[in-house]
Amino acid sequence: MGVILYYMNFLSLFVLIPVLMMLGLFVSNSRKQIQFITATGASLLLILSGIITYMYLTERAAGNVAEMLFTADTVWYAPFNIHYSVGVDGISVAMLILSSIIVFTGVFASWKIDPLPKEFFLWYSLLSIGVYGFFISTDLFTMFMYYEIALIPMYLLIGIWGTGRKEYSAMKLTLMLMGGSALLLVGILGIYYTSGATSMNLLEIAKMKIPLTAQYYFFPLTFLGFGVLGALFPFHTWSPDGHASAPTAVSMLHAGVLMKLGGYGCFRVAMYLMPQAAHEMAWFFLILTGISVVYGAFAAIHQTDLKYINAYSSVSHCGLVLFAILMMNETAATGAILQMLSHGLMTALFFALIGMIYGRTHTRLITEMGGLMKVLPFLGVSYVIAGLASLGLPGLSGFVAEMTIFFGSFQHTDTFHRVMTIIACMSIVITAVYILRVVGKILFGAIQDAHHEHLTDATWFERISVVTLIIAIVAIGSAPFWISGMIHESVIPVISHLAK
Amino acid sequence: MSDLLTNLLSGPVPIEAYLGVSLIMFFAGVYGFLSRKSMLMILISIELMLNAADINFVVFNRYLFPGHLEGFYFALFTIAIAACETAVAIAIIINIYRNLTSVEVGNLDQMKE
Amino acid sequence: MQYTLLILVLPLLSFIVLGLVDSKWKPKVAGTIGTVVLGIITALSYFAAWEYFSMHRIAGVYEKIIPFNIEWLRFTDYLHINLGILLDPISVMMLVVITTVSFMVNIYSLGYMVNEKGFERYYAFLSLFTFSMLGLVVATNIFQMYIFWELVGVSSYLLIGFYYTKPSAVAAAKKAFIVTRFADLGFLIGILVLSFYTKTFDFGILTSGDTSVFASTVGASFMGISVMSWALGLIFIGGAGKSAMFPLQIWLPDAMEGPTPVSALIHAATMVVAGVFLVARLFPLYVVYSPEVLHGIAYVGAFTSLFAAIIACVQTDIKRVLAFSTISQIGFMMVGLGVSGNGGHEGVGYMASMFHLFTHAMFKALLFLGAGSVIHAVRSNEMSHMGGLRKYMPITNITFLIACLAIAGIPPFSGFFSKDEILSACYEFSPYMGATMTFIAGLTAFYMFRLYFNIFWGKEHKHQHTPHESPFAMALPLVFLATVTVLAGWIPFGHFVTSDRANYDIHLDFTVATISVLIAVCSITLAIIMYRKESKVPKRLATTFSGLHKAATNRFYIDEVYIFITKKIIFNNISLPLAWFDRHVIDATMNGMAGTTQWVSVKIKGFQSGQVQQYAYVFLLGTLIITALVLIF
Amino acid sequence: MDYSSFLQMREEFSLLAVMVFLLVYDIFAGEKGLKYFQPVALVLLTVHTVLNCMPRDAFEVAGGMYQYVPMQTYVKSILNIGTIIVLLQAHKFLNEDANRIKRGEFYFLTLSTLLGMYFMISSGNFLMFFIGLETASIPMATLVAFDKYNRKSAEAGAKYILSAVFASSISVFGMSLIYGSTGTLYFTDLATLITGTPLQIMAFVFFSVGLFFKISLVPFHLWTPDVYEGSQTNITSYLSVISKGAAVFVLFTLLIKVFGNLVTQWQPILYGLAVVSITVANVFAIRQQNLKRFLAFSSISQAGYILLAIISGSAMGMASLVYYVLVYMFSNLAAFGVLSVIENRTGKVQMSDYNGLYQTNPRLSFVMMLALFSLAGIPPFAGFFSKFFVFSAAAAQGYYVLVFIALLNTILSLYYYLLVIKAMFLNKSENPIENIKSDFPVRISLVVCTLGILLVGLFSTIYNQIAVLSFGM
Repeated sequence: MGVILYYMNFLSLFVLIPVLMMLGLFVSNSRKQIQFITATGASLLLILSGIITYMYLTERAAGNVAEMLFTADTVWYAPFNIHYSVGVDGISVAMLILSSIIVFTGVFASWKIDPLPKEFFLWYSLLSIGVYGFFISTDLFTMFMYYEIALIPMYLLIGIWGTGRKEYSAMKLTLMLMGGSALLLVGILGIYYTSGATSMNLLEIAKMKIPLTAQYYFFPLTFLGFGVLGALFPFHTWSPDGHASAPTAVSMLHAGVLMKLGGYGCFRVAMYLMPQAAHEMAWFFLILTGISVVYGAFAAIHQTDLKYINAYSSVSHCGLVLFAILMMNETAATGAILQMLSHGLMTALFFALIGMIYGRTHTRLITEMGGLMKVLPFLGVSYVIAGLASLGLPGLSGFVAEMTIFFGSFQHTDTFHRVMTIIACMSIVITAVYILRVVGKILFGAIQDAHHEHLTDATWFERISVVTLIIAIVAIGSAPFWISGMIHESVIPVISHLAK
Repeated sequence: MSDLLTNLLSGPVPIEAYLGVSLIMFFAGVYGFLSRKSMLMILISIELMLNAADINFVVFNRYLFPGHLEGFYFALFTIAIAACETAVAIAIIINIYRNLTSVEVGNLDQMKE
Repeated sequence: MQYTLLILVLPLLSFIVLGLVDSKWKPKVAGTIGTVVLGIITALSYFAAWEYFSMHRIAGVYEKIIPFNIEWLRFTDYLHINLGILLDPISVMMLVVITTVSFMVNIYSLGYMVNEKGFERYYAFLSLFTFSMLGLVVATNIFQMYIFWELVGVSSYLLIGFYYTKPSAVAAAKKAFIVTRFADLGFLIGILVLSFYTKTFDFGILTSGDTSVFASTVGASFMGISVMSWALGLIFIGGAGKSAMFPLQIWLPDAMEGPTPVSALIHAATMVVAGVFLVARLFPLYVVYSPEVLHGIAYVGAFTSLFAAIIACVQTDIKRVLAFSTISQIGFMMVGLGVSGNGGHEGVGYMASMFHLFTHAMFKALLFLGAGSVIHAVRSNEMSHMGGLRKYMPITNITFLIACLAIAGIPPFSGFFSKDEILSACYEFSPYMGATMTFIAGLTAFYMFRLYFNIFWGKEHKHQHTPHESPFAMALPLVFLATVTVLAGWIPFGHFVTSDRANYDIHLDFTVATISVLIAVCSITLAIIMYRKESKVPKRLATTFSGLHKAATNRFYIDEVYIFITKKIIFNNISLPLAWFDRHVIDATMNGMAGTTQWVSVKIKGFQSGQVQQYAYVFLLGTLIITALVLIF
Repeated sequence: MDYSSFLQMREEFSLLAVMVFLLVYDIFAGEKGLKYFQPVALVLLTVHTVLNCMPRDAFEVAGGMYQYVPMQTYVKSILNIGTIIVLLQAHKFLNEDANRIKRGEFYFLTLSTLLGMYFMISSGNFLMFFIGLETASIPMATLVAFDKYNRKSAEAGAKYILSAVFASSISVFGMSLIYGSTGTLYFTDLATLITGTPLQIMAFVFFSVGLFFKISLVPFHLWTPDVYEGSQTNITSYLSVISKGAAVFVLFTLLIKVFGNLVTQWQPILYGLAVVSITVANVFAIRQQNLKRFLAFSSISQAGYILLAIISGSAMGMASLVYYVLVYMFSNLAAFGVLSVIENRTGKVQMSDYNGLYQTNPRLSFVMMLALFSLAGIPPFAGFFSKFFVFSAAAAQGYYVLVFIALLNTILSLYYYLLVIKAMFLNKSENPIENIKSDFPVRISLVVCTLGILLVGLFSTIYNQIAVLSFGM
């Protein structure tokens, strides 16, 4: 392992730890062992993300102004100029924190997963490999590879451990995301070959100038490719079905982190590498994302399944991410990253809670629940907090992110962009409508079903999961300056590249 | 009419005539392959196709590149290979007959779609 | 004055502590903690007020003091959100009002809520509310105000929905939140527009009178209206939402589903005047850059006031009467601001509005607490279940009467002074406005005494338990607030709070005063005739004006309009079709692609016929087609 | 004439030696000795593979009839390994009572086809090529019809031999026209003599369909599913991997070496064929219930992907192609290996039979899943890398639209691969296949395949080695 680290840099620990987890799981044979391995691994990852953050901030404070820190580069496939190159900036660090928190909480949320716990966590670890790898990569190939690695475990995770129309949803999700990755691959190949770069490294390609005509072809492809994962209208329909059917931890990880790969990729790859086309074509995608934002929110109002509500809400919130990056200014982009972080956390919290509630009531239909606050006070209160975060209550993360986006977007000098911003703002009211509707229906009022009288509140592992997420949400929401500063500083190079 | 006939009979045969024959043979073979019901007939049709190619080789060699022997040799090898093919094919057809008591190609339809 | 930070921090801590321990402590302990904390910050506020107002004025005006200001979040180089404390006359006055009422309500709740489940939760929420409201009024910048604005909204939501098992309470909470949220959208967009042009959130810079800040707004307009009007108009929508101005007033009457002390604190004294405070805070901008919006505010205020007063005359739920009365009185304050100019005598409306805010907070809180006391005694909100209670509840009776007199504008109670100033400002603005407001003042007197007599006089209702006076914890705040109500009128308010922070001597306009007092007295007399003893007059009036009566009872069907818009239009005609569209068009397209492929797959299976001759045929055809294509092209 | 230069054809001679030895062994060894027939054969083959795995410098034998370039060593090694894996998987089948007596023949026939492919790969003359081609395909027909008493097998054999001969007739006819228009059959001479006259173009098309048939591109693929279904599973896997792999390599070399001047003609042809092959095969595949037919269509579409590498016509394309064949071999043989284990034991090949396989046979399902994911091009399995490189090679030449179409098709292919995975992992079955304890050789083969799938992509050395040589093509 030392040798590997020597070649691959300690950032690769983010990938290695899940790999070791997988190996450990392979040989484990009791639930105790499985739990031990996964909990240890997830905790290590969480600690590691803390260390990375600390190191990153110290390094920056020490005056290191490189665009990416802790970079390492090993030639992998020399003929194609494919390198295994890693590196992080503030954005990736933020995403790593997010991933670690959610992987950690996901483990606890599926503490008693049944059946086949071993297989579940094997796939779960593979999924997290994809996620982590994507965020530490700076090479287009490895990014794409990790992106796809993250896709495929979804099929089995949903298909085997899911609920409802799981087979249909799993297939749909996998195929649609695969479609996205098809667009993406053409885009990536196009970027690489037309740029004339001698490396697939993002930073190297960014130095080259891709011909404008090529940008016109490959920008939309790349953006759409990532956009599918970011639930861009009209390619979002995998999200409601997929999330509704997925098991708790998978919904959490998928909505919480995987969908962020889309936004991150759009920003890091599509826009960063093809700034001219981004400028020319932003209006079109702005309209699409604007539709996502409002449409998702409206569609959520009418759902009755908790997970569907949350899935549509994710469409709306993730639409906001893409919306913000298309504004192409520092503030909006910072907001977008914050929104990824914030949405990741709160949607994970939502899905965790929904999973826990479902595990008790065996229904997710809001019409069949009511008055749960009385019997499940912990889960109830947590749900309210998640809801408030989602509708943008100050002090919780959603507010910080959304406001940064709105204010950033509104700084755009073009009236069209400002009008779009105002339209996007409307989503916050609609969000309030559906969140409160749900909270009112399921938590408040009288208990609907006599079986619900004797439900038991959250167990300790569920509490760990929920409390961790809430702490993160509150921390970002009430002290946003440091994380916002960290992100802002890293957004600047990208935006200034876009401005050229 | 009679002049032409005389020319053809007395003068050297033009290469076009050979090629015409080989082409006709080839497509006769193709037609036979597509239209015959018996597998044996189909096999004979294939022989026609291969022999058409052989004629081509020989004729080209004789007329166009008289200094070499490549075409002749190729024809010889093809004949040998055709014999192998026929042998194997006949064996398989016999096997089919054992299984189906028929050598009609239309009966080979157990696997489709 | 760094210690003012404590005023914010203590209630927050109290909220966190009470929220986290939840029901692990005894209810009494939680209540005591909440109340003690409130007591401390009340004292601190008083001290701060004393210290602030006893400072020397510089060039005749009170200075703005910012004892604490940190950067919380940076958007751009010039737009950054600070969290801080801004002390100027109105914020200091608000500190006093909020802490006082909140303290009283905390004490009162010790008695009122003692048997409720979730007592700790209640105190936690109260602390949260107090924290948010205080943060709102001391905000140094408009964005901080927005932050606390939202927090206030959410505490209101939580408190209205305190009885969460009661569907009506849940619905009311939801309604309150969504309606104000909708209004906040206006506020937010207003901030967006304002900050886009002025490049700052800071109140200090915005209201400094420095025109260079607004340089970029000159000539900038959107759809024919100047951007400043847009910005300020939109910001006012936010204020209108919180302050229940027409047509966003619908949430307030329903908000009475919350515990009565909460109604007293949030929905009478403090939160609902946030809109007024907002307009007052940005008053220099309104006056200079968009007087037409300011006038619009006056008209909206006047209409709301009239509208609410009419409805209040026919409501039978005592808390709803008070709610409509609150709306009406806030209308007064809005009118006061709307008709005001800047500085000196011009600015009397501003001063009066703030004065009315102050006095209203006291007497309206008193009214609500009194009503709470009554409800506590008879366990019902309906007037028909009351009557003749004066015998059983003397303290409540007297204090309630004082409050009624104050709101009716009878000298020497505080309401008289503040309302009178508003009226005279209105007359200066336009006689019609003055007359309208005087008429509304008369209506106020009428419905308040209708309320009073229905509760404490009239025919006695048969009670299951004999009503009795409230415990000490509840009576104490009543007495305290009554005292304030009696005395507050004599405060030389113009010395403290004016539009330009300079000194202004209040002088009563006797013509206006006389007229209004006369009208008030007449109205009261009418009320005495109609309601002191059982009489047939009200019923006859109701049948005579049955249309109006019915409309007013049903609050002029505004709620129905909203339900129509939300249920029928948004829910059924936008959301439902969208959800359908999503499933049956977009999703179906995706599924359709898959389905088409399957269909094609089935259709072309004959291609693979199993016939070797056909295979050869296709083979040959393929060869020939390729040859032909290659040779042709 | 110096015959010693013939000895440079080391691979062929070595293989021939093995074959002859096995033939003699089979005939003369007693009942006891025959027990060890298979181990001996496999050991010998392994030795043969190891001995011949190092590339040498390019050379010519027999006046250019036989041309060697280093890359051929890799291709031949891949074929060797593939053959060994197939033979390992066939171990069980050949040990059945009915087949025991035919073992020698099976080996001899298989190795004959392999020898034919060797010659086909190394040929420098159309005569040599043709002989190689036929040596590879005629014994193959007997292999397909190996199971004499099975009607399906007989039918498949007949279909194969008829189609194959038909194809080679056309091909030979094409060769004759090439000869007629140029006067030579040597590749090196042809490269300059082929100038693009219409006759030559027609001749080229006629000739190349013979190879298209072998690679089974649409519309020359129709025999494939039937033959795959009918023949014994191990033979199917041999047919789908080894025979196809050799053919694509030869196609590439011929197109570059001989028909380089016709590049403007053959590129659009391959373009069209690639699109049609991938799409049609995928559309057919989604409906297949018989897993052997299913894999047949899958292999047709895989062949279409390989065409992308050929179209690029570059050194990168060459390397990608060889790499693709390697990865494809591991993946497909893993899939077929599992298939054959189950079919040999239970006779079940329908997809519905596989329902709930994971419950009873987790390892087999796991290997199958890896294989399918690799075929579908999912990282971190080798299939992802090979697909990426093929696409990359095509994209480097500007074929973005083609890459895009191919990629859209990967969605479709993922769909049907997932169907199998769904059957194994998701579906429940009342009557699942019982737990199968596969025998040792099969296990080795599956482990080798699994390792190949897992490691060939992650360790770049293999590709880099191939790439180094591809510049010499």
